[in-house]
Amino acid sequence: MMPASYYLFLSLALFLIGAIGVITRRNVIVVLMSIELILNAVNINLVAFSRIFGDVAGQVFALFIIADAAAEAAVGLGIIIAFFRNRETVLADEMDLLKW
Amino acid sequence: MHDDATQKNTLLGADELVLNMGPQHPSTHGVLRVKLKLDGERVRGTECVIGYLHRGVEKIAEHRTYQQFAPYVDRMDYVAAVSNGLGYCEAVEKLMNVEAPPRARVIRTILTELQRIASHLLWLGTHALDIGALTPLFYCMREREEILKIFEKYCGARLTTHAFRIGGLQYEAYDTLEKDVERFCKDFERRVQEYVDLLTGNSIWIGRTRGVGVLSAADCIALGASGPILRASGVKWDLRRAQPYAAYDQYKFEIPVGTNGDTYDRYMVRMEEMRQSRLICLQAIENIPAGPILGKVGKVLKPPPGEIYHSIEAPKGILGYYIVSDGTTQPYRVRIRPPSFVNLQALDKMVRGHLVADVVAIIGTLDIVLGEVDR
Amino acid sequence: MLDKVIFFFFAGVAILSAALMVTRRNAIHSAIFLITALMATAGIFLQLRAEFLFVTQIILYVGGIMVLFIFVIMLVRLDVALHQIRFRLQRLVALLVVVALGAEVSVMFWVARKIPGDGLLIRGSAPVDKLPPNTEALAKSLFSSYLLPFEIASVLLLVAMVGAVVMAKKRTDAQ
Amino acid sequence: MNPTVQALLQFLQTWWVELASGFVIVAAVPLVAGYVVLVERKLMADMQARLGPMRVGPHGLLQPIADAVKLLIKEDIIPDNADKVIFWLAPVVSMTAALTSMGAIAFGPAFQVARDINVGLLFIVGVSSLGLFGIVLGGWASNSHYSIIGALRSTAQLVSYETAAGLAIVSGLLLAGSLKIHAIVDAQYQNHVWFIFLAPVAFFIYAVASIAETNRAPFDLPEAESELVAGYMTEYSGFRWALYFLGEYANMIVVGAVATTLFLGGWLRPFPNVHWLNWLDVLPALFTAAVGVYCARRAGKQPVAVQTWFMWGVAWACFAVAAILAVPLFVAPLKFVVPGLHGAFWFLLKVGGYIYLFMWLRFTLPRYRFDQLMSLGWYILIPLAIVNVFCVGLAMICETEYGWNRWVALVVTTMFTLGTALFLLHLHEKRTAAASSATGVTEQPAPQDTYAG
Repeated sequence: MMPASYYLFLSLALFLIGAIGVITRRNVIVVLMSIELILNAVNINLVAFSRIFGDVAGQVFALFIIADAAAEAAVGLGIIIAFFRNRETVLADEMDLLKW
Repeated sequence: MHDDATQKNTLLGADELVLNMGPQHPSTHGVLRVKLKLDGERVRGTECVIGYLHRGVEKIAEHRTYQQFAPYVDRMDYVAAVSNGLGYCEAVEKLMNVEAPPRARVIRTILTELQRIASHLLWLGTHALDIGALTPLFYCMREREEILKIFEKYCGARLTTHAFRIGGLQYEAYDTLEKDVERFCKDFERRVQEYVDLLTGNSIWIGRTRGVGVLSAADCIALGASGPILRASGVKWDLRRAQPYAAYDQYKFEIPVGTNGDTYDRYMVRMEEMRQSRLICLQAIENIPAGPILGKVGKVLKPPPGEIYHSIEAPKGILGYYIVSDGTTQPYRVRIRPPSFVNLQALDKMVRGHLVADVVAIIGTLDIVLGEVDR
Repeated sequence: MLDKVIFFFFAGVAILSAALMVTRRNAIHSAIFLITALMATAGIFLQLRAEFLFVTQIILYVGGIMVLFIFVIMLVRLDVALHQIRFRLQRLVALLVVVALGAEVSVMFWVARKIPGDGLLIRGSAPVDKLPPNTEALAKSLFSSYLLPFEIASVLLLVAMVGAVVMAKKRTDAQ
Repeated sequence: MNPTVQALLQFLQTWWVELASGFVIVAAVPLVAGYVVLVERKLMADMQARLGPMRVGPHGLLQPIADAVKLLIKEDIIPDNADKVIFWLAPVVSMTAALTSMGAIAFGPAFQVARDINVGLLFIVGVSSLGLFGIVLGGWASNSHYSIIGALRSTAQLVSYETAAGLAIVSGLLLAGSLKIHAIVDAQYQNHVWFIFLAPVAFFIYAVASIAETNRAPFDLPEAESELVAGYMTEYSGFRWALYFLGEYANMIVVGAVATTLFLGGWLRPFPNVHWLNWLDVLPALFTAAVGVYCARRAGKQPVAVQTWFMWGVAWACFAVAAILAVPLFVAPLKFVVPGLHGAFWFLLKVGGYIYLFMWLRFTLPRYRFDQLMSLGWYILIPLAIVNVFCVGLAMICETEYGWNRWVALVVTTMFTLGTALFLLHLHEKRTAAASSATGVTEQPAPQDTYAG
């Protein structure tokens, strides 16, 4: 059976790539996608440990994370559409309404 | 098909979007270009661009003798050529106040009613096809083929028949005409029932046609719409009953009238008209009076100078001929009032507020033929 | 042996497509690469004998959420946002922070590997055949010990649905 | 022999069955989909008082091959500044989705590529829903305004009807108790009844939703809308278009297979448990023999010599299949083959019947308008499906906890579901009546005098 470290390194890599995506990308939709990627990385960890300990709780929790990711994506995209309709832009830099 | 003026075309904030249902389009029944002004999905207004099929028929008439012009008339509403010919011949006869012999008038009535059924069949087939029902088209074509066979036996042509002559008929009725017409009429009743089974009670068909393209009686009159569109809105006006011509006064038939003037009512009116035409044909073939088929009209026609307006009830509506003669063999001016051209005006009022998919159904229910619109 | 081959294949695909997703200019391209990344992670779930999660990932994540993303990308005309300046100071800082974090955590993993016994990285794991059938086990625990979170998750989804609809609704009252 | 080659051989050793049947599926399905297209055209012609394709081969039997060759040769136009990569990718995705989901389908107790995955049915539904990306990306990549509208509409339609189909499957699974394909069919064998009789409403909802899901019949709106011409497929030509087309038909087969497995008793004979009806086993052989006889009789009347040979070939093929189906019945040692072969026959017959229903609807019903289609999906089908899941669950509880007879419980709950269905329809009528009168009113301001303007 595979030692857990393989899965840890994989999820770490995905997490880091997701983090880069969130921080560097200007397009809000790609930021949202990177967040999905981060959530996915977390899922890998959960499932890996649930497999190693033989306890299914990890997979249940992964299921909840997927449900939450769906909710978050729906609301996030709702906001983006509403914002795009008023401001005609999707770039994070131009969303500086609250900046004084 | 191209859309030129899509100003700000983000599908989200899509305001004024002009969609082109261009000349080459599967469901505009010929070369008609409709520019739809859309607000998202709703149609806010239309602009019909016509003239792609303009052949200058009325100008040609000024350089043809009366007999020579008769074949041109068939090419206008190429779906109902026989009734075009009837209108023109009767107008010239009225101009020369000559009366076609009774036998010719009865045969003319039979052929015109058969042509009305054929025209309505073609309308039903294409209209159902536009709304998505694939099968009625082939059933209608099968019936229409029977009628076209009768025409071919009678005058040698199926579509542009040039069946009538000024003053009567050219060809004597071929001997099995009565039997053919009777055979057609007998099984046509069962055929109509097939269409009714397929469409009338069908909830999707009702959903797509009930309340679509509503035209009130007042609007019809204001816009000058005529024929099944007028009758579907509740106005009982049919020239065959109001100003009888040919042999229509000898036969009993009802005029179907709709109530709320939507696409479904126009469908019911036309279906009922087909049944009535069948009854007329049955009554007519019982006794075709003997006698000559051509009135006393010389080879060279020189109608007395003057003008005449004569209109008949073509399948699409009121088809009028206004002929001015200056005593020579060639008419000075022939003005034709085609029903499709006038009915097309109603498109803008009927389409407003509907979805783009309904535009197709509404163009279908108007039953326009571009040959007649553009002349 | 087969597990290793499968794992390295899916891990490679996941990391490669994740990297490509982040770097693409065109949003649709990055969406497609995210889909490949998600499918690869689904493959890894399968390799970890979590079939139900494999199918949920495909149906919900790829079939549901990514459709939403592509829908929005198609609705939001992106030609406006394409010409963006690529490299700016902010990116440099971000890269540095991420690299530092990555190095630190990987060192921690590397050190932890050495701890014998039930240290962070347990060698052994439940053998394959003794594992209960995945879907039944998942369902049992989901509806017995985790019933409350399950209900809360459903409420959360409902709230999200209502919120998304309200926000994305075109202001029709304006006309 | 070094370890990697050895490992590879060992891998091939264990999985050669799956790989072989995988190749068979990838090769056979396009051919079968082609012939489903021919059957559809022939049926449509038959219902429309005409003959359908008769030119290529006897009775048009070679038409699919001719179509395939034509599409291969046809010029492959790619619209300029379209997204080349995605333009190529989209039809491939739509075809792969349909084919991979076929991997898990059991065409008979013996013929299944993925040896019975634990989440069998869910896998099929999940992967076949990926076909949606083929449509979306296709619409986007062809870079024309109408394709995008077509793609958006078909996505909206697929997503909403997938929910209804999913819920209908859930209520079916409640009865079956497991996701494994074999377990579902065995459950129907144990219960001595097909689930279509236990949950008729679920079958109805699934049938309607699956028609919408494969973009067919009254719901074939995205590519049939007159001003969208061919929706997302407008810009595709040649073999790319063929991929989309085959994807749609393969999807139809997949959906038919799911419905058969879950509701129509998979590969079970009509009355599997009734032993005195065992003579029904002869039916498959009889059926194929009859087809063979028909082909043989028609062979003589073919105008061209080569067509006669071809018809004889088809006839002999049918006789061979009939022999394969009939012989093991009587020869003792070959007894083990019978369930596999007959199961496959009955399964394909039921899938064929299901697809016949699809085609029949396509020829008779007109097309829904897009808003009617969506309101039908969201206002009627999905709530009905939810209520149905609730009712089937209730029935199961009554049966196990309170000891009701299963049939009584299910009849009661089906009545309750039908009641809600009528209520939903009533609501829908009121809403459409209100909507149409609303548009009606605004449309007719006082008839202004046109001449005055």
